[in-house]
Amino acid sequence: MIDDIIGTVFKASVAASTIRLATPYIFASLGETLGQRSGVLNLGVDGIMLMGAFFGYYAVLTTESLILGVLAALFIGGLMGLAMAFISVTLKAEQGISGIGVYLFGLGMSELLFQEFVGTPQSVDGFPRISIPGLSDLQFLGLGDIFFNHNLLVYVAFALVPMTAFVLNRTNFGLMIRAVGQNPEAADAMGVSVTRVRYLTVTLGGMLAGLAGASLSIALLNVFQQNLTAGQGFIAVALVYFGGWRPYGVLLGAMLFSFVNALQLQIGISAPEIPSEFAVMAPYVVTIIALMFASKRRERPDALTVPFERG
Amino acid sequence: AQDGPFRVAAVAPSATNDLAFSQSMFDALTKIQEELGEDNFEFVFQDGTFIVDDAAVALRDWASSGDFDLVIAHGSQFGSILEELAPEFPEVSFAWGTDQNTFGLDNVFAYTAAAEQGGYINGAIAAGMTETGVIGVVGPIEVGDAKLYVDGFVAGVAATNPDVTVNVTWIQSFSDVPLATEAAETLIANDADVLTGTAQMVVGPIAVATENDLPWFGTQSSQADLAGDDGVLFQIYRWDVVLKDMIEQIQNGTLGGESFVISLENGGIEMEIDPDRFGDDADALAAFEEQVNALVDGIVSGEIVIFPDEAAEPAATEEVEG
Amino acid sequence: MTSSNDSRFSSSILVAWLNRFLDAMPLLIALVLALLVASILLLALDANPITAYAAMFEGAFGSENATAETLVRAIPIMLVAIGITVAFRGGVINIGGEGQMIAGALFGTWVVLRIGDSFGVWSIPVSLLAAFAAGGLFGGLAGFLKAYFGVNEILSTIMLNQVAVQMMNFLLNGPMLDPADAGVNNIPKTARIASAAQLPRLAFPLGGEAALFDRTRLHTGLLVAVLLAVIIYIILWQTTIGYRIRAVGQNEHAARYAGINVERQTVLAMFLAGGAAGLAGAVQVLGLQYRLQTDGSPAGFTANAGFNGIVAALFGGLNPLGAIPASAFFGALLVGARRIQTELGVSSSIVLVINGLIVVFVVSSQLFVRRRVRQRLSALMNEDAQNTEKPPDSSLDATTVKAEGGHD
Amino acid sequence: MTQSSVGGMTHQRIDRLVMRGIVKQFPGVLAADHIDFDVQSGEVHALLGENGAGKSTLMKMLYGLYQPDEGTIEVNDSPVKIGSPQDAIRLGIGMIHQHFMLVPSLTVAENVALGMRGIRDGVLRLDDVVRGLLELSEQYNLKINPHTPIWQLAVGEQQRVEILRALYKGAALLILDEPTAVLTPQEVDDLFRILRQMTDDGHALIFISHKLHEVLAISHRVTVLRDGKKIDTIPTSEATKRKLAEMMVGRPVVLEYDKHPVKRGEVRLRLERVSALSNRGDLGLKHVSLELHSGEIVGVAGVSGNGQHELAQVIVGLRPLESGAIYVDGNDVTGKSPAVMNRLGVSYIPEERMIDGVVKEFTVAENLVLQDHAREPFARGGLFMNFKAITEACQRAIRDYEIKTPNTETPVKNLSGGNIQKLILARELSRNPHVLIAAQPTRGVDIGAMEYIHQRLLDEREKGTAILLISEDLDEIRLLADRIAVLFEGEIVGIVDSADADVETLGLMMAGVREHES
Ligand SMILES: Nc1ncnc2c1ncn2[C@@H]1O[C@H](COP(=O)(O)OP(=O)(O)OP(=O)(O)O)[C@@H](O)[C@H]1O
Ligand SMILES: Nc1ncnc2c1ncn2[C@@H]1O[C@H](COP(=O)(O)OP(=O)(O)OP(=O)(O)O)[C@@H](O)[C@H]1O
Ligand SMILES: [Mg+2]
Ligand SMILES: [Mg+2]
Repeated sequence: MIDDIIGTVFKASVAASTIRLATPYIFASLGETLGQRSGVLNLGVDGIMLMGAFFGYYAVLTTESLILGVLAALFIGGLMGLAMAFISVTLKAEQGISGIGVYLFGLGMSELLFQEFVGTPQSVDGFPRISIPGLSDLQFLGLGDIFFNHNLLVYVAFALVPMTAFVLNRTNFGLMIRAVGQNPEAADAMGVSVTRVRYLTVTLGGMLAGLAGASLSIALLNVFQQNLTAGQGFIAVALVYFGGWRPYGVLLGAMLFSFVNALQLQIGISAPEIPSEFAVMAPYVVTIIALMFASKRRERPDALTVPFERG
Repeated sequence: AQDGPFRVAAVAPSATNDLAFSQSMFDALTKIQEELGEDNFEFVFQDGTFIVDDAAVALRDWASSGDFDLVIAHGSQFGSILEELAPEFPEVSFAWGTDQNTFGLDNVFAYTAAAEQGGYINGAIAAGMTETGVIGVVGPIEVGDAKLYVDGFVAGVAATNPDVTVNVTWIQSFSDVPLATEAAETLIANDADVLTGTAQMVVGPIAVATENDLPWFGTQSSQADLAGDDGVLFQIYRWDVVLKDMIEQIQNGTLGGESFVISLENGGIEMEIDPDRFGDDADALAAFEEQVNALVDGIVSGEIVIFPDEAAEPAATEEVEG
Repeated sequence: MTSSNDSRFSSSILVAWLNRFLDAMPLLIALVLALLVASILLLALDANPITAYAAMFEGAFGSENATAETLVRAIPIMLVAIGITVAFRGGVINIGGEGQMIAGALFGTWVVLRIGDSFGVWSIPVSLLAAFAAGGLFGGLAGFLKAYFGVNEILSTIMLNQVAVQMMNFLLNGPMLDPADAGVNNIPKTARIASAAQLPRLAFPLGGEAALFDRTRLHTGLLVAVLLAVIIYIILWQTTIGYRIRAVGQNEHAARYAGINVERQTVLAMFLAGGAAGLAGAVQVLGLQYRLQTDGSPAGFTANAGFNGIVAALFGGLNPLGAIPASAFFGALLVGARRIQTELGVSSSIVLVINGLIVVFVVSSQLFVRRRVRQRLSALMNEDAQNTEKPPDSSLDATTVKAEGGHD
Repeated sequence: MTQSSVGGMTHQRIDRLVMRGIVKQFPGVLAADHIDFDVQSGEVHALLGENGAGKSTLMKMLYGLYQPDEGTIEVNDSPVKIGSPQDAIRLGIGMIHQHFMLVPSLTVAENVALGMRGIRDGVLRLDDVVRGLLELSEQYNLKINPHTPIWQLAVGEQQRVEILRALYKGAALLILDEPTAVLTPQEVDDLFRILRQMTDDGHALIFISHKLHEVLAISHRVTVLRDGKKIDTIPTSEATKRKLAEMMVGRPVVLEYDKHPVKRGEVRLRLERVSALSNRGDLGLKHVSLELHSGEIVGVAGVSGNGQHELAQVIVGLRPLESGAIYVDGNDVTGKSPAVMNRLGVSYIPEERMIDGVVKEFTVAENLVLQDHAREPFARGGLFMNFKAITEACQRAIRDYEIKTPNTETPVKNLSGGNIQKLILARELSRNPHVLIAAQPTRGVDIGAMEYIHQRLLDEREKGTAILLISEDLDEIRLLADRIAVLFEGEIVGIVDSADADVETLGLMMAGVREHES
């Protein structure tokens, strides 16, 4: 049994599923990272993902245009992000709680719309797998299947990691985000509009959450069903803490979580004698344990969840 | 509520169009209404009560209203509610499934499906279709008719071709589509070239099957539309068969105490061949129907014993007084 | 409230209640707004909002039974919310109510099945205590991870929720599976608990044989919740334990200097929160279902009480006593909204939508509550900036408490 | 005529800025009551006043952080609206805040670049910012490394960053809100040198301070505020310490205390070669040995960030020792928890009043029993709070320590700085400490409160308490201490009798020069 497990760890297909599973988390967690680095905790990610998933799905279902699908998801995600920003920045509502409200709303609303406009589940022609010429059929260690045989959104998600890191660390916008999250009073005194920055990050975060949902409904699963995300949005928030508010840390967390998940699916086949309940439990346990012993170097924004008031 | 139309109220955990468990009951009630006519048969249906408490509220509400001749709790997780509720409303007739425990109450009907039968047939045919010799199954939690179906499927495969491996992944959820989907992907990565599964999260695996052009076998409801031309065979629950029996009994003043099983024998289980599968190749279709019917007859006649080594099995086909 | 101590004058108490009522105004307005927005949605689904809300009210309070169901649904929310107030006061955000409910239900049920009716009436308190301990340990674990390993509690509680569910699926499908059911239907459920261990139904005699809530599912779990609320209230504001928890929650530096063991308070706060949730889980079994059964999802058993409890706690002004009406309100909402589906044929998910809208609107209204409080505060500052010896306005803290809205 | 600055941006030079009839009402406080104020190019205009007099508020209105309820502002005789700090910066107004406005995790250069117009969008280009900074630090010889993150800088250095940033952004008018509170005498001289250089360049400066001798030294004109009202504006030439002090407080004030000689008793607190890490992870305290006798006040002088913080925390048990040992009344308390230290009679007046001293949301009464909440008579059986006893004790404290509060149930956050300090004093002294660690006990409180606190400390000394007075205010230390220990980079460079300690020597020691060398 043990050697079954050892063997499966290095199975190419496990690596490939890891990458697929990680994709929605990467989108959502990167978005959440932006918001939190500017001081806003959005617990409503899952609700926004669900709305993004449905809008993307419905757009593709009706227009058969993937572009429109993505745009629809970005749009609704941005809209809900904007709402979240208004609630937590302008109305200064308790962020943990209002997030739960947004989640419940998204959960119900996406299902409601689905029932109204679609009804019975139908699959859509989502993003096809793009085999990168030359690379995708790379046999060595199955690298081809692992890295070069996914749909477009998967590549986009991974490309977004360095991009987000760059924006945060190397641009003026990023500088403002970090300042606003660390010491809003100072940023304000230097003529940076705390409100504007937070609106931007939270809205952007919403758009990415919407995209995360779409990556499920029109790229990875190509269907929609009630509560399609099955709580992935909450994991995404947790992964931001895991990643220490750093894009690469978030990537690490998403990959670890997804790897263990892919592994447990494989082990369920290779070593069926292990109770599947424990297999399914594994990713969650491993994530906690990993964080227990992870370095405590964190970029925790001092002003996280604290509304800004001048003077 | 003797005179006037026969009135039924039912709760079901997921959506009426989930292509699975809940839909099977909704379709049955709709069918009965079509047969008996709107003015002889009415029903209210509350779906999406995956929260047990919601179902409890609805059931008690209906029971206490006294407006209904039959109150149905469609979902084995509702058993404990009924167990408490029924004794308080002896004048109301209740039915629940899938289970066969009437709690020894004479106003409770229980119903279940011999899911292993369709499972066996699907398995037998799947075994003949696989080239890699590996078949993949995505299951929710190893319980109820899901377990029966999978056990039957495995038996069907074994009986047809012992060399074929059946990999079963229980994802521990009835609704986690992303996980079910990745489970299907993993099964394929482990050489499965035929797929089946049960519960409402199979919409994910079905999409995987169609994407990879692998044959898909279904259960509970017809998934023909979703499966495109990769759908093969679907075990379909026809609860209307047992419901009609219950209605008859109730009208004769018997409010419960009996436990029903839908099966191939009583026509409560039907096998539907995916129409798109053979396109207009009438011969192939005919041959395939031949094959299926042979299996059906075998089971009905008792020539085929699904669980040979377990004489008692499947318990679900016996009648037990709780 | 902080020191609502004997030597207080009724006059200021009166003022306090008046103020508390006025402070609630924005909350009510927010409610109305939320329902207005929902009406737009209903209209879009060509359902008449008036009928809808009428049905909703009907469903929640229309009959003796409806009202009872409302309360029944409120009980677990109440228990969780009461616990959450402690967590928030201690500066921990507990998203783990779901998992803690399950942990409590599992152990509570296990104990009660073990002891059967050998303990007679005592089997109820015994298993409730067991549930409290289990939920407490499960919550305390998150507190421990935060205090000693710096693992953020939002992360750990979210993760632990999943762990609890899988634990339940495993136990109910194996070790704890109803022996009578094993191999028959394979339904993952425990055996039925002894009748001695079942929480009695609750009915209020109206004289004669008539009794209110007779023939409903309302059970004495409600009393358990009320009792817990009082106990927690006393712990928080009358004992040194609560003082320490609140001190750490508000300012751990000052607390640390004062010689308070900060880590211990964090664990303790999470233990109490988890314990209350665990109690909620057990009460569901002992008072309602009489056996633990799973459909594999957390919500299937917890009915989202773990989440709604958080919101109810805030609506209750992070005050255990306030959590009671707040939870009742949610019970009414959830039970009532069901009717909209059956009577107007709108998809059942409308319940979630309305639920979400109300949460968002009410939380947002806190800003205006705060404003009101600050104004009254500074009015007070002027009024007696000179005079230091004056009966204090005991509503002050009550309202600032609301205003602070539980920042960690 | 325009004046260009290294920041690369040019501003209309501010020849004259006038505030007329400014009114600002805060809930509960009239912070500015029809105030007229003006400042000219080339002058330093000092703004004096007790805490809460309204100095910062007035300046925040000038910098666009608050909006006046009434009144007008004119720059070079044309009315302007300053709706936000952006507007102020655009007008060439810069402000160095009482509480520095820097982002700890960002580098010096990043802090300067933050919010700059011109490079508001796009990729960070810090090169020219760095260049500009270096030029400026050249010009005013202010040593600074643009690439150091702020959290690694001592307070003095952070202030330099603030000044450089203002200069870089081309401030023609610079507001300095209590800039000297955290500097050594030498650093103050340095600052003054820079300020003079700036006025020579035609900058207009507004200088806020509590320290009268500084005001007399640097300013051309002085305006005194009290309770939001302007008392008067006078040329500095006509001002004296005593006159200014009385204008501020509105009554005659003591400027020296009669300090009775007290015979120093047995050793109460002993530190043996104590070392401890700082938050930055390096050794913040290096082999510090110190003896504290009953009945004496030992002052600890030094530039902030040289180990004072660590010293206090180590003694009260908030910070673990790397090596060494601590004894209280002879018994070894090395590595004991704050709880134990409390019980052994060690009291602490923390530097960061709001962070370490009180729980803001708690009431006055609750804060008074922070340590003893679980002891008789405040708790019955250590479990149930006895609010009767607590309230009584609180009312006594309010009376004895002249704490201004509406009642015992007021959340402390609504008390004034000085009154919060008095509350802490009441709490710590009422515990009859053997050892009292007083860190910056009078920082940011006004002369009235200061007098009071000083007198209390002297009384404690006469009662035989051993007092460690950690302060960055040399005057205060020389006024109260019997002996003065000077901390530099975590080491005690020397201990001198305050009798024969003059500002220069101390100043040099604070800069690291050992006494025998000087
Ligand atoms: N944020 C606030 N909201 C309402 N009132 C406040 C606020 N801050 C301070 N006050 C009130 O304003 C008054 C003056 O505050 P401040 O801290 O300036 O006092 P102060 O003048 O410094 O007194 P002291 O000289 O004792 O320090 C205090 O009585 C306080 O109650
Ligand atoms: N944001 C605010 N809300 C309410 N009151 C305030 C606020 N800011 C200042 N105050 C009050 O306004 C008055 C003036 O405060 P300000 O900070 O201007 O005093 P100050 O002269 O700067 O005192 P210090 O010397 O302590 O800085 C004080 O009573 C203060 O408490
Ligand atoms: Mg088809
Ligand atoms: Mg000030």
